[in-house]
Amino acid sequence: MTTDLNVDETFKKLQTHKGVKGILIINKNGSVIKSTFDNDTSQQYSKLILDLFPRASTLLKQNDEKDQVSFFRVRSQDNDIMVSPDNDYFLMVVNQVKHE
Amino acid sequence: MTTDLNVDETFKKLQTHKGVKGILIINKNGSVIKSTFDNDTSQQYSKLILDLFPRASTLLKQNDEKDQVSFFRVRSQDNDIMVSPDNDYFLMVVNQVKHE
Amino acid sequence: SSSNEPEIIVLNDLDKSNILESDSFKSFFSRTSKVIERALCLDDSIDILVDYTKSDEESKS
Amino acid sequence: SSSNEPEIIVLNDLDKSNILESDSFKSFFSRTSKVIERALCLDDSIDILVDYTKSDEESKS
Repeated sequence: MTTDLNVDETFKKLQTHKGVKGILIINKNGSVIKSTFDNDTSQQYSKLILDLFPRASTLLKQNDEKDQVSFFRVRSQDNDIMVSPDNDYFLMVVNQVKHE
Repeated sequence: MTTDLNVDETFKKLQTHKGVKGILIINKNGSVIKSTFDNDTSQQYSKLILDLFPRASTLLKQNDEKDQVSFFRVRSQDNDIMVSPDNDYFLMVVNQVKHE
Repeated sequence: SSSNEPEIIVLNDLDKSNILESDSFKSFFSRTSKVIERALCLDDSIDILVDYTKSDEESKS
Repeated sequence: SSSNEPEIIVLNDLDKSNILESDSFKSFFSRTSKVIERALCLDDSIDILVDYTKSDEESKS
């Protein structure tokens, strides 16, 4: 499926979303494709995602062995780390949750 | 904090929520406290949660080292597995997401 | 599962009953069941994996 | 991180640029950015960790 998506615009749109503290895109081998974080931080996050993802997948398959991970997130009181995988890549966003 | 919570009623309330396929409560050592699943399934889920949780925690601490996991979830297209930890225990719910 | 994991201790019914009746458990369950309840309600109202701006066929791609 | 993990390959700018311009990447980013966007909007509207039936002090316990 061809798209005329403007990657830079969409990336910036996510980045300017209130509360977003960082965005990372990696491939399934963990190589950094695009990131708002420095190199070391990007690589650290990448390793953690690659460590977490197969375990998230195994958890889902416990319920339905055909299930594939479309999204996972981890919440603390104040922060939300969201990861959306799709075929060859992962998109991760770190968001600071507002308390009203 | 003392509460007058009726555990059975609250458990049943979650169980009758539309789409809920199962509920599991374990302690931090992985022992099953209460479950709608059979023994083998409960123990399998327990091991997976105990395997996943420290990695979810490490991911959060990458952003803020004081952060503690309050919630994590994994989505496939059709199912959602949600885990809420608190001090000594974990509550896990498997939910089938409706597509309208 | 890897074999270096400690074996999970199986609790007997008395152990479970004592835990279920404890204040620490009730406090945990009171709070976490509400978190899960709200997450379930959100699942019912919005499916973040569905793109409502597209037809169904495209959103399944 | 454990030392048996394969070292992550660092991509050069040309590799990154080619990936960012590929159809497979654009398709991925188009879909997943929308998922994350909806999740962010939900975070803005409802915090599932907050118990709206209680005072702030109790919900922090």
